[in-house]
Amino acid sequence: MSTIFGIPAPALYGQILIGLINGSFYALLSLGLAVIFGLLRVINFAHGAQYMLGAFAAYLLLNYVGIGYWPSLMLAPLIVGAVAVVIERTMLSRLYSLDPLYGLLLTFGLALIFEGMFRYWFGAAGKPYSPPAQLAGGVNLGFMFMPIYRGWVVIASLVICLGTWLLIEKTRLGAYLRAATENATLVQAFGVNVPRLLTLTYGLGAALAALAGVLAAPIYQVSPLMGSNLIIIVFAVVVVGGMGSILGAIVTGYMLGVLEGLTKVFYPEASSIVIFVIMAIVLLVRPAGLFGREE
Amino acid sequence: MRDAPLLEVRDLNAWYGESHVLHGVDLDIREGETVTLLGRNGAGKTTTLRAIMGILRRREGVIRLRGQDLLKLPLHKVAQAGLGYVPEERGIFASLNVAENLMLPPKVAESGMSVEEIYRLFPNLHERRTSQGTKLSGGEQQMLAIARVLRTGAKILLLDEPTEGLAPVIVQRIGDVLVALKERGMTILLVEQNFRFARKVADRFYLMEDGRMVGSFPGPELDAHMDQLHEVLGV
Amino acid sequence: MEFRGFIAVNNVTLSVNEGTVHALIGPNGAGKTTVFNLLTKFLTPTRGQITFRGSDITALKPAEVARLGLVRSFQISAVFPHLTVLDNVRVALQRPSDLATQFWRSSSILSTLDDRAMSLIDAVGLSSYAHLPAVELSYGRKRALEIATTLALDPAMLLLDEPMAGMGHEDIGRISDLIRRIARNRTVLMVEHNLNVVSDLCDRVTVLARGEILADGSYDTVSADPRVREAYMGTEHA
Amino acid sequence: QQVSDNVVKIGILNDQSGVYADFGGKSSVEAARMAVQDFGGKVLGAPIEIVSADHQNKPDVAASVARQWYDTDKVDAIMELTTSSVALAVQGLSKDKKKINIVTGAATTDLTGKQCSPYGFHWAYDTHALAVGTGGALVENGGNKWFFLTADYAFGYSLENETSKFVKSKGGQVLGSVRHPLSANDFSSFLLQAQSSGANVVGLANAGLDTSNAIKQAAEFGLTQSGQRLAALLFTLAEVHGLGLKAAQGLTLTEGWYWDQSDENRAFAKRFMEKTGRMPNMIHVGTYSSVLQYLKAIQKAGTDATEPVAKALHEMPVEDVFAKKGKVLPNGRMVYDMYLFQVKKPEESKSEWDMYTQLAKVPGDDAFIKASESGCQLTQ
Amino acid sequence: MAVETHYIPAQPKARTSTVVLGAVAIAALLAAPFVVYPVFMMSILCFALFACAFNLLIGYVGLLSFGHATFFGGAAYFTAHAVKVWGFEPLAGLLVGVVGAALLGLVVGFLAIRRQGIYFSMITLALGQMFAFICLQAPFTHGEDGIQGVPRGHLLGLIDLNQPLAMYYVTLAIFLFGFFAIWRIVHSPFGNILQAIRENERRAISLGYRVDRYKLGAFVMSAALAGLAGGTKAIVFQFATLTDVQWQMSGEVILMTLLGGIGTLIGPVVGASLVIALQNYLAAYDFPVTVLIGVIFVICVLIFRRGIAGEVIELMRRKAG
Ligand SMILES: Nc1ncnc2c1ncn2[C@@H]1O[C@H](COP(=O)(O)OP(=O)(O)OP(=O)(O)O)[C@@H](O)[C@H]1O
Ligand SMILES: Nc1ncnc2c1ncn2[C@@H]1O[C@H](COP(=O)(O)OP(=O)(O)OP(=O)(O)O)[C@@H](O)[C@H]1O
Ligand SMILES: [Mg+2]
Ligand SMILES: [Mg+2]
Repeated sequence: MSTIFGIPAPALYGQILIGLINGSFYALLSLGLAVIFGLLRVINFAHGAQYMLGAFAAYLLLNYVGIGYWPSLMLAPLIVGAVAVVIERTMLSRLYSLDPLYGLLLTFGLALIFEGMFRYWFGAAGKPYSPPAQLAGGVNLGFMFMPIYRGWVVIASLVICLGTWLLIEKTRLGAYLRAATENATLVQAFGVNVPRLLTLTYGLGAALAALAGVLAAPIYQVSPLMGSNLIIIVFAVVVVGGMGSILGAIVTGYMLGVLEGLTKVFYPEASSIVIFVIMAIVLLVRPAGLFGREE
Repeated sequence: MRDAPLLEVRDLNAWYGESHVLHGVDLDIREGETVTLLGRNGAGKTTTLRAIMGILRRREGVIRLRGQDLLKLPLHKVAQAGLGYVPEERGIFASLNVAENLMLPPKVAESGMSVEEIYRLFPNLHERRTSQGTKLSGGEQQMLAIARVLRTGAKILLLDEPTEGLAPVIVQRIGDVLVALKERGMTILLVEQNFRFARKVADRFYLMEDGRMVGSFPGPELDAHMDQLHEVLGV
Repeated sequence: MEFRGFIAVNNVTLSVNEGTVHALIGPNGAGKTTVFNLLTKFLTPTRGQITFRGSDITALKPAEVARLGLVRSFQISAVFPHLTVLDNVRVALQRPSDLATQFWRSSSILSTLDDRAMSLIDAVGLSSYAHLPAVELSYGRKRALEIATTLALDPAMLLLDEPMAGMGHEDIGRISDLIRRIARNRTVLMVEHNLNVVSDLCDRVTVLARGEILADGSYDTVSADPRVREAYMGTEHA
Repeated sequence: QQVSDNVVKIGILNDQSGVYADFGGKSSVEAARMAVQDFGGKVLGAPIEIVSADHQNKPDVAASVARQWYDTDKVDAIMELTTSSVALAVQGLSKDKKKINIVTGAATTDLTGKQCSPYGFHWAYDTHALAVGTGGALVENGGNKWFFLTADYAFGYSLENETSKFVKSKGGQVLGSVRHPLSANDFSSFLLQAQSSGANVVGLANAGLDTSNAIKQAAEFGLTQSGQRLAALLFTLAEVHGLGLKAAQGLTLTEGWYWDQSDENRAFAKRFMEKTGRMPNMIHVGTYSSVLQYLKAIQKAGTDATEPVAKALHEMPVEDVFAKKGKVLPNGRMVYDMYLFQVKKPEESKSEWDMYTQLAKVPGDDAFIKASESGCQLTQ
Repeated sequence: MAVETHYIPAQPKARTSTVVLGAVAIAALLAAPFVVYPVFMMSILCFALFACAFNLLIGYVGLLSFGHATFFGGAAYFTAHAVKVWGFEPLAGLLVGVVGAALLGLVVGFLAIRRQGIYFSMITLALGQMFAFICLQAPFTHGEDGIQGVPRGHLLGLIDLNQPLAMYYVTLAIFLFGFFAIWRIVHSPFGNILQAIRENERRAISLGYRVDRYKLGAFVMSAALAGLAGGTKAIVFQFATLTDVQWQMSGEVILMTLLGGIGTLIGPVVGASLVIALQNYLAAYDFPVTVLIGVIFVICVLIFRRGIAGEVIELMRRKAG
């Protein structure tokens, strides 16, 4: 059996594949974060909480309303997106003219509230959620046992990422949004309904987070804390990719997933900070991130 | 109905935060007319434009476009009603390239200039169309800011010092453009320091001082009012 | 100077003699501001050399260039918005008077700079706004403030990027006088589109077009050059 | 006067809102109240009061609450003390202040080892007991080749080290281990390494959400199907319930108490259930027991002064719903029997909380370190 | 990124009232341990100093550091180690903490100040995470147990810090020293230049200021003062643990500063007092602490954007005309 750095090659393939799967979550979450940051200049600290809300929405829909996984995949993002729209209308929209710091602080506060309330209601240990019957089980790939559900996650996230990217980069919408982040008043003075645009964008970003949450529910415990640690990593992903660059967020998400996976093999203790090491190096060498535009 | 003003401003007051800047400004612009606001630095010219556009929200008085009250409209509706604005600080977007900047404002009517026409008018923009908006030279940014509203088909242009920082040839060209636009029936409210330029295009002048209108006269009578200009502008 | 393949300034050889007012004019996008950025090291030249008073400054950092006495103003106004007019000027006065790094002393010692600051502010006609935060000034006055701040450094050489842009007639007169006055024992290199000012003030004019020098000489020689008329002046400035 | 300030105040200090909120949390406070009620509400004629606080897993919050309790609020003893850093900090403080503290929620053996206190007691489990229970007993049950998933901090290491020791002493092998960061979320990579290691037991030397996620994902990757057993080194009923039997089935773990072990236990659990809506785990019942025993000690000493009460606590046997024939070692360690459990399959379970099958009993004397070997200065 | 702060120049007529207010505040602080529980007060003073040090950066240089826990917690470890393991006298131990924090500040600052805005925050966050990782791994920090049982000892061999009152007054003295150091820095010629740099960095460069040195200087000062706070905390509480170096701590200090008022001298003190008081008093209530803190956060951002102190100062300024 061939080995690479003392690790059997098939085991390494397995690890790379796993890294890619985790990367899907990073990509999906950082996508939403990048959309919100890139377009609203708000660092959405509530993103982790919205991801958690998505997972809980799925859990609650199943256990209290009897709605299963597939409809939840649509419904949960809608619900969370609607909540986000309300947040944007009533709170965030007042902060656009200020330093981005305030958006960060507001969403940080909201994250504390959501997480605290859910912990209060549901406890910290988390709730179970099973994958849909169609996706249960796994296949043996020879070098590893691959749960079918994880395969589905990779495919779903790729499709969503691509779709969002096309929506934003290839339509006029993207130009409006980018311009509005710089000078919303002027864009509005050109006749664009900027407030509505921003509301929808925030809703979309949050819905993406919720979607990731539903996808994650069958894999991780549905727990009030599931997003709180993730947010900071995902945020690093966005920064490495280049803040505001949608493509950067996606590519970096997958890439860092793999890198983190490899770290888990070679120096597992450091797997939690490998992303930060990479972020520090990237920012020192390429200040605007891998795909960012220097300003 | 050539006499009913297209844009009518009555007793306009405006504030920046607590400070009261416009004190009862009256202004009429008839359809197809080019009106120039003159005044020293800090007289309130920019503020007048910003208040009309609704960019400055704290204002009182009457602003009517064809009888429709603009004061209550949300900002984007003002633009949709046909007002095009070229801000003093140009407002070029760094995150968009030149072409994207140009294409950014949605069309409000079909009568705007085509992109080819615009590029013919400002060859610099064509040459630099893929570079980042704010990487343009100061003058090129000014051209872009003007070009941007010409595309939209806005019927009334509010131009804040459009010739600032432009080379004399370009100033001359812009003068020609304004004259051409006028012939097409465009209505223009111009703020200008360079009145050698302004006299070429203006049908009427308004004089501002300390947030008030202190005089108004038809374009051809400019020479007759030189004394007043001297006093207000220090020419 | 090359921006991602676009050559903005090419092969410009420009020498400014000490004690003169030198104008740099040319069509928009000719590369005038870029030249300023190169001289003050806000940009690094792809090729070439810059010497100031005999010493090579090509490799220096922007702040170092300024410390040697080569100071610029910006085309798009650059003030410290939330400082008052007086404080804006004082910030500039602080550096040459070594009142900048002391973190253990009270800032009240800065009042020793007030007289000089006020006389500069007065010179640009802003004395009645001295205690207003700079954001609240109208555009033209911000430009005037910027010139006062630049002058406060008492530089050996001043680079003024369109100092008159956005100013009213009265101020143009005032600033012209001021520049004339300070130019008696200093060197000034200015970019300006107002040809009255150029002809009035400048000893020598260099015309830049498409990143290269088109003409060079006194205002009269330059303005007689048909190429300059075509590229820059247009027909009206005869 | 026998009782200081005419009231006996007991402080329950633990994590009520963070990762360990289910582990002990508010239900522990309820358990303490039950003990007071069962004791009769008064001791030596003085009323008994329970106060509680959420230390949010911050040692400095815990320390300042504890100081304030001792200095101004007339609290006589502090109990529960989830998480090691908090327990060590409060025990250190209590030692200085000459006050009694009884730990049920923290695992580190240092509490009765290097950092022991004459007034400090460790009541429920500790890392050693968990290691003996799961490590030792499981080898005897056929799990002889181990691979560890270890949380990358002191608690994880000591669990892994001690467990390895017992695995080896029983003739088992440790094939390897991988250290994962705290709150790792995704364990698939580590599980894959465990899977390819050839071990037949995967030991989870971590806690809380980490353990839950590891177990859930192990099920997903078919670890148990491929013949491996999962052994959670620190896991309790509360968390098994949160995970669900579907994911947790087959898991082995060590706990010091289970509600379905006897009529007495069932009766206690029923009362507890009525108050809190959940079944108790060993931390809850341990807290109940520690409060009860503390009150008994006051009764016996005839005062609530620290020295005599501590002496009584050291001398008295523990005999209640939590511990049978329990005894307290000179280093403060309460010794009682632990049990190795296996989580039932969903189809075996008859009710919501019917989750464990008992595999083995670990006698207290085997489960806990002897006082003389603990490294505690007081015993040398 | 120009933080919307409200720099209020010291007005001559406000001088006397400031002096009076200051005297009252100091008198209150001197009397506090007889009214309020001393350890609680000490905890407030430590965090208040930490928040003030942080505010020096955000409020006066406009740099949002997301890794200030590194200096606070790092110094706590250094001091704890020096006092406990090396047997240093408390003041010397504090010095070790402060110097250590300043050195960390030099390294972090050197790497971070070359970036602006959010990128600056991210680099400080990244380096902070790395430092937290080192603290988790390094043997001398004792992992998640932390360094426990740090002796308070005798200050200069004379004053017994095990006496709560002695410890309190020493802490108060340290706090006042730090607070006035910050006050001095802010209202110094150096502080003026920092302000100018924050307002318009390019312009400051063009005036000949070596901006990076000023920023680095401010960063190191802020780190050293945060270290002073952290070291003091280690001695007061007698332990140093991981909580102090984790990013949540960096977040908390932002909260305190924001709550009190960014860019006001007294703001961080007010904010820190409030947060610490909430954490301590709410500990005993059923309601989850984090939710309440979240609510306060939201309210502050939406309504009291200047922070509590900032709003009060603004109110007084308006009254004064
Ligand atoms: N953002 C602001 N905040 C407060 N006051 C302002 C602000 N902008 C302008 N002002 C004040 O409003 C008055 C009018 O300014 P305005 O910009 O309208 O003048 P202007 O006539 O356009 O002058 P310029 O020719 O210099 O552009 C001035 O006194 C100015 O100081
Ligand atoms: N940072 C940059 N990146 C790319 N292109 C640039 C950059 N800065 C300037 N340019 C381009 O270089 C050319 C010269 O610009 P410059 O600003 O020097 O012109 P200028 O002579 O000052 O013109 P104006 O009179 O309009 O201010 C312009 O075409 C501009 O688009
Ligand atoms: Mg203006
Ligand atoms: Mg220029």
